Amino acid sequence: MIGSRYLPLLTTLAIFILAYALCIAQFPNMLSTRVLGNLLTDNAFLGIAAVGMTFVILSGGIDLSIGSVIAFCGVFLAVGMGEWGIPPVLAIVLLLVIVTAFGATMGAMIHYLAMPAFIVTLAGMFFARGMAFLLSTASVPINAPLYDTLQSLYFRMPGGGRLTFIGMVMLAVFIGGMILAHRTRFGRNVYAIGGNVQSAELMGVPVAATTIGIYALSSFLAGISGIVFSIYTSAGYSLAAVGVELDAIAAVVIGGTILTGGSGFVAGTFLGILVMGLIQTYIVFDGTLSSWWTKIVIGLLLFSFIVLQRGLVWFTERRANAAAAAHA
Amino acid sequence: MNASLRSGLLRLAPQIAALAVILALCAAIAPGFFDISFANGRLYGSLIDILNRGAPTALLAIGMTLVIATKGIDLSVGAVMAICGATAAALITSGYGLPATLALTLATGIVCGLWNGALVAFLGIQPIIATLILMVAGRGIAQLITEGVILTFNDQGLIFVGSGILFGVPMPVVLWILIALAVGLAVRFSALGMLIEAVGVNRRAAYLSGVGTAGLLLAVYALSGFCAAIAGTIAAADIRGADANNAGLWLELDAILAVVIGGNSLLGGRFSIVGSLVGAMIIQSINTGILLSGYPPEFNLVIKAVIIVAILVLQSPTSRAFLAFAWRKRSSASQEAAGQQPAPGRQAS
Amino acid sequence: ADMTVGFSQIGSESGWRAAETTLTKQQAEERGIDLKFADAQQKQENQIKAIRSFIAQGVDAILLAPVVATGWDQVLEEAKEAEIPVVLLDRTIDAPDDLYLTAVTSDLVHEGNVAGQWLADKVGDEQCNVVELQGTTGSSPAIDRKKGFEQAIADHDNIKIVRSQTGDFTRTKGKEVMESFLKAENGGKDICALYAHNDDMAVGAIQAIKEAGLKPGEDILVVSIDAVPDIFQAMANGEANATVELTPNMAGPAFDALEKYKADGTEPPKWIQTESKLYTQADDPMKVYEEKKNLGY
Amino acid sequence: MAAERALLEARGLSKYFHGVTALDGVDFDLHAGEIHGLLGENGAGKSTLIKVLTGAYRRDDGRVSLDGAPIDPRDVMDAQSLGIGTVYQEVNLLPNLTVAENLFLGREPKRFGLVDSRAINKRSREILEGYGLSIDVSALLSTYSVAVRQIVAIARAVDISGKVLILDEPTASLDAAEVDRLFAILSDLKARGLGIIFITHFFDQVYRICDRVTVLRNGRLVGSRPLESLKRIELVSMMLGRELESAESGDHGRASEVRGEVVAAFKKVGKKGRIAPFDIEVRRGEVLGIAGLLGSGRTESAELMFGIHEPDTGAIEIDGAKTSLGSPRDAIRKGFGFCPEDRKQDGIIDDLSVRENIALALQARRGWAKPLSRREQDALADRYIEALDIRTSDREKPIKFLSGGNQQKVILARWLATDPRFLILDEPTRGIDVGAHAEIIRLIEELCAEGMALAVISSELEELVAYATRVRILADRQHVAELEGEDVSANGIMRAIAAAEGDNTGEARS
Ligand SMILES: Nc1ncnc2c1ncn2[C@@H]1O[C@H](COP(=O)(O)OP(=O)(O)OP(=O)(O)O)[C@@H](O)[C@H]1O
Ligand SMILES: Nc1ncnc2c1ncn2[C@@H]1O[C@H](COP(=O)(O)OP(=O)(O)OP(=O)(O)O)[C@@H](O)[C@H]1O
Ligand SMILES: [Mg+2]
Ligand SMILES: [Mg+2]
Repeated sequence: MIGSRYLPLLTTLAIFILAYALCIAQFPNMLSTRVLGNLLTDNAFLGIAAVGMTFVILSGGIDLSIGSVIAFCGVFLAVGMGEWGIPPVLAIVLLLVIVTAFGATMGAMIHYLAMPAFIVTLAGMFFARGMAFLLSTASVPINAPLYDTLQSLYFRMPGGGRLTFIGMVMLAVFIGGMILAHRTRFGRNVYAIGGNVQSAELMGVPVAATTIGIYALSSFLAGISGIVFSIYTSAGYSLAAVGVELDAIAAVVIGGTILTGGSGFVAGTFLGILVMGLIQTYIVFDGTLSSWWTKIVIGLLLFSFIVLQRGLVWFTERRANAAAAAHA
Repeated sequence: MNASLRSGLLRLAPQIAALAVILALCAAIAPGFFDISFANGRLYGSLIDILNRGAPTALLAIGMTLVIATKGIDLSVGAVMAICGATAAALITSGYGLPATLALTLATGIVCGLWNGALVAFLGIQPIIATLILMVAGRGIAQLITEGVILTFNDQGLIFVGSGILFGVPMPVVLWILIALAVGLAVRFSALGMLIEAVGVNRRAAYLSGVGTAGLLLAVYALSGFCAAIAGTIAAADIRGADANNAGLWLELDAILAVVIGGNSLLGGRFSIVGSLVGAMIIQSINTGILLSGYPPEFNLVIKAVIIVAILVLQSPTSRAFLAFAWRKRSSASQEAAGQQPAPGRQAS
Repeated sequence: ADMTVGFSQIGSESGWRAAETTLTKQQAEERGIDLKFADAQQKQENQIKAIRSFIAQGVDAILLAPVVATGWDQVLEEAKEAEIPVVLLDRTIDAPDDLYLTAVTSDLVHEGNVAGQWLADKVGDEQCNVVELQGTTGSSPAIDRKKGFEQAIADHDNIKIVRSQTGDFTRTKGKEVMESFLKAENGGKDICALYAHNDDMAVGAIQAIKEAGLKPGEDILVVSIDAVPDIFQAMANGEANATVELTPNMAGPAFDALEKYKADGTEPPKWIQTESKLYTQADDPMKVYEEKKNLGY
Repeated sequence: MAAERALLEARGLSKYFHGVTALDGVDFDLHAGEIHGLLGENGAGKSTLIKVLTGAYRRDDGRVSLDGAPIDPRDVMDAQSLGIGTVYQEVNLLPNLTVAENLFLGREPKRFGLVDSRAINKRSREILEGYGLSIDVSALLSTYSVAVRQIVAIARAVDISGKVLILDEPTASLDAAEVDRLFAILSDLKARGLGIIFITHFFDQVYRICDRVTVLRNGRLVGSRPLESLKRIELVSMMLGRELESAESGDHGRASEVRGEVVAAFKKVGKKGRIAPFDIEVRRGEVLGIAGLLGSGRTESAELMFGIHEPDTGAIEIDGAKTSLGSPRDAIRKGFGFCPEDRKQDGIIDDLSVRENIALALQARRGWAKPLSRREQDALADRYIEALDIRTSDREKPIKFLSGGNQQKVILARWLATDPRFLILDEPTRGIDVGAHAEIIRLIEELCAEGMALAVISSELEELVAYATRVRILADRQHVAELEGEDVSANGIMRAIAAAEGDNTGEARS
């Protein structure tokens, strides 16, 4: 009974381990701390944004604006610290306030105007990237000492892999996200809204405040993700992070969260991120795929993954049913 | 019939008003915007351009409307456009005749749609993810067909189908209007419309009432693929070449936007194809207006976002209710002043 | 030499890039180099991931066609630490030059300059209103090719850019935007020349000009950049006037430099500039077309 | 009693929905320490009244005061913090949360600023034990049956309510034992001085537990009377505004009738994990009653008979010919109909109009290419709105705006419109008022007389006795007995169930 709740999560874990084992069998080099470290560092910004997306999807919504928000953050920081001369810490705080307010505004429109999240955040996606263009169309390097410090912060693991600062930020955000989702009233309310808004309202859940909070959180995390991305690349670029929202959605769904809301885990999203990273690493290690085959193979792997997951869940539930019957 | 036509128009009043306002804005920016002339056997004018350039979005919006009515969404249409454009170009350049090329291209679109439909209807995968798969892989498939290059062709027949002139009207316009009529009539004069709405609102209840839900879902996604195939052919014929990378890029978002601006709910159920088409024209008018305005391109996205938000806010259920309330207040105030009649509902029983 | 080289390509967004990929693979094969190819789908983060994976894999050298100029310091430092030489292809980056072995690129600003120069020579003292089709907003070719062109016409008061919009480097958008230019500029009668940041947009725009009842190449001069085969066909038909070549064979010089470096440690110059050759209708466009046709554009 | 100040006092409450007057100047008083029945026909405005009282709807007019102080709850949270706990009509918990999370949603105990799951689970277990329910509270609510969910909803409301407890048809899915337990708890709360509003269509329950009743009709207050002095027949006519014409007639010589030919026969049909193989024959002009406790497998049997699940054993014969049922569509083509128990999830298409909801099954059977013309649909809708007395302002109203009981009638109409040979009704009278109840029973008898074959699942034994020719008894997902003729009586059924349950004592029932 308890198992069935965690089933998608366990399935994802099982498939990830299996897939990783297969990869190692083909490329022994993939079993190294370097690869593991890279998996964390390279997917840090995506993972952080995906935590926000998890909350949004758990509540039955969707946020298409995060890629654009990430790009906006980079450009804002680069232009802010460079051209306008704002001190780095102040720029970061200012940025987080701006993007959080942006998310809260989207949440308020979704709730009070009863507009679909898909469309509100689509407009938000245009708007945020448009604002990035207005700040600067060219890519702007960031030369702050703070950035150099943060970039040089890492643990060296045996075998040459690095656990970098941004990788650690991602891990921290995931832990924070898990606590927020499972151990706070806000988290419960998110699940409740995702289950059924009307019921949640009749049970006294503050739907307006929670909805606004969810999108504010998503944008806030997209802001953190944008900062991480700017640390990752030491630059701001208005064309950066195009389509990250789709990657984040895919990671969330692979992690076993249901798109209609109400069921899933933040930890699942972490697995989803690892799976997506693994797919990419595998393709690079293989290194023989042409541009188009890369796309097709990513699509096929996504497909087989989802089908495998569904199949396993279905199969296990059937077995559980049959076992219950035999027991009765 | 007349009454339902009137109520339909009334429902679309906000959309039509929005379109009118945007066109008026365009005219303010670009003098002579409303001029239409006839030369070289065809109509010229910015309005014709909007109808013509908006054809791919309009076509996609037709299929998308029905998909969304079933509570689905089809993210793959842009990629399917690329696949079908590439198929058409590849077939025509390797010597197939025009009829065979067209037939195979449309069939390709339908197969893509059926694939999506099968994932949704039989495997129970959520539509957004099911179609995301083809969205990612589809462009790869298209490039596989063109081998990464822009596959140019010079077959006048294919070019005519996609971008020729028929009775002075550009073919894309003819095509989307014809298909919209065909689909609209088919859906409203058969029971399909009602059954699709039933599936969208409550798939399980519809299934238990004997509605062939799986078949309907398949059909609806197939139609979406079919529309994407035509849009892809138009896009390819327009530039006389299949550009697997860029044909229909991000057009799925425009199509979804058109459907929603057209007053359709993303939660499925009630739908209006005419609404979606008006939505598509609104989007194209914004795009054309931006191009005519002469602002630097950095402003494009912000302008688009602001206009879209304005339209959506005005037609959101809440502001509609608010407007209706204000309107009723005014009219009831005037009514009371006129005759002090009690409201009819209160007196009954 | 038995060498494994990782190649992080931006994507396959244009015919030119497809040709570059094809030529790189051909070159590698001819030299017996084992090429690991990674397509980044236009995303810098994917390129960084790919480079990290190459390092983890232990390749002998890395080719990088950077999608954007900034943001490479960290990952290139890791490559340096692992003693893997990196060669930049077709675009340079904002990073200390000890982080890479060499850069094989053309000069984007120079390309725009050549195009502008050609136009200035062509029109002489006549008044000339130019419309510009920009590349993708924010991309470095769009920024630099605009800059170079503007520099070239800066001293010519008779040449003026009257309209400039992005055509996203694509034919479709090139055609659509050109249509609106024609509408806005008195049916095209006020336009003297079109400058497109790449040939694909020019090819789309040429169709728009024809459909508006004007003669591209005569009524409106057309100059663009890249030199893909289709523009030569247009030139042969008299519909385009000039193009500036950006050679897709960046890998040849890169592999040369790498092989020398591996053999005896010869440091190549930091910048190997490719030629930005101007082609006009006088250069027997049909012949060039035939030559280029099969290069995978 | 009259001198005592009311705990909750409402004056002149009104509520309008786009032109429909759901409440029209209703006055209502609730005293501390009383259980107050709220009665009325389907669509009378009972649910609307409590939604207005608890802030789920904003009232359009009127005043409410609690303990003499005016209140205006803006939302349910507000009402909860005032000490008003409510179970709304449709079970409105969240199946995607655990039982314990549902119980404490919005008022979780905290430790170090974080939600204390351990405490929640512990307290939940304690609370539910008070209702005789010892279940795993950390399992998702969706794993439990409707009955369990209803108990959890009641427990939650009781736990929240400091002053007022409101229950809107809480007993619709409960069996006798569970109702007894609920009533014991209500008496207890009453003794502690709570005011309780209780909405139900079961008169027995009203007389068992209520002190006073208030009756609504068409959104208006008919009256408020202490129960001691109120006769049943008076109460009924208060509700209906007329006399109930034909009481449930007891005579229908079922054994004496000639048995019609077999329409469908299910032979050793079963599905592993759902229901043990069973035999059923249904005949023309006959009502097969199906009785059993909650979760005994009645719905599961019906689902096999209608092709919703495919059986993994056995054979099906229709008119003597062997066939299989692959899907509901298949079954409908063969002249079957099935009116499901969970109308919200399986029945109504909530955005579609009453007309479309009625026409749906018929249209689906004809196929999309042969649409019913608008005129035909209108005629069909009008006919059933009239025949079943469906209360709606017009046939184009979306069904979601109808009251619960009227939605049920629309679904029934959907199936009658297909004119099936064999109709399965799963709890057809759940949530239906006395008047409509009598009408539906009469309808079932009529259909039967016209030669339709029916199978009716019901938890109301009197009702089964009234129309069933035979009654099948289920226990623990097995068909254990069949009563016929003389044996069909409430007592007989009860005994049969008890005997069967006694045999199967192994399984603990939640
Ligand atoms: N949200 C709504 N929009 C429009 N009309 C509504 C809405 N809610 C209720 N109504 C109408 O208000 C009237 C009263 O409905 P209500 O649900 O209060 O009835 P009820 O007495 O609870 O009936 P039942 O016994 O069937 O539950 C009905 O005519 C119904 O159609
Ligand atoms: N112990 C249990 N654990 C989980 N689910 C149960 C249990 N007992 C019963 N159920 C639920 O009840 C159903 C069992 O049968 P079914 O619904 O046919 O009962 P029923 O006799 O029709 O009762 P009801 O009147 O509640 O519908 C199953 O579908 C299951 O969801
Ligand atoms: Mg009610
Ligand atoms: Mg049941």
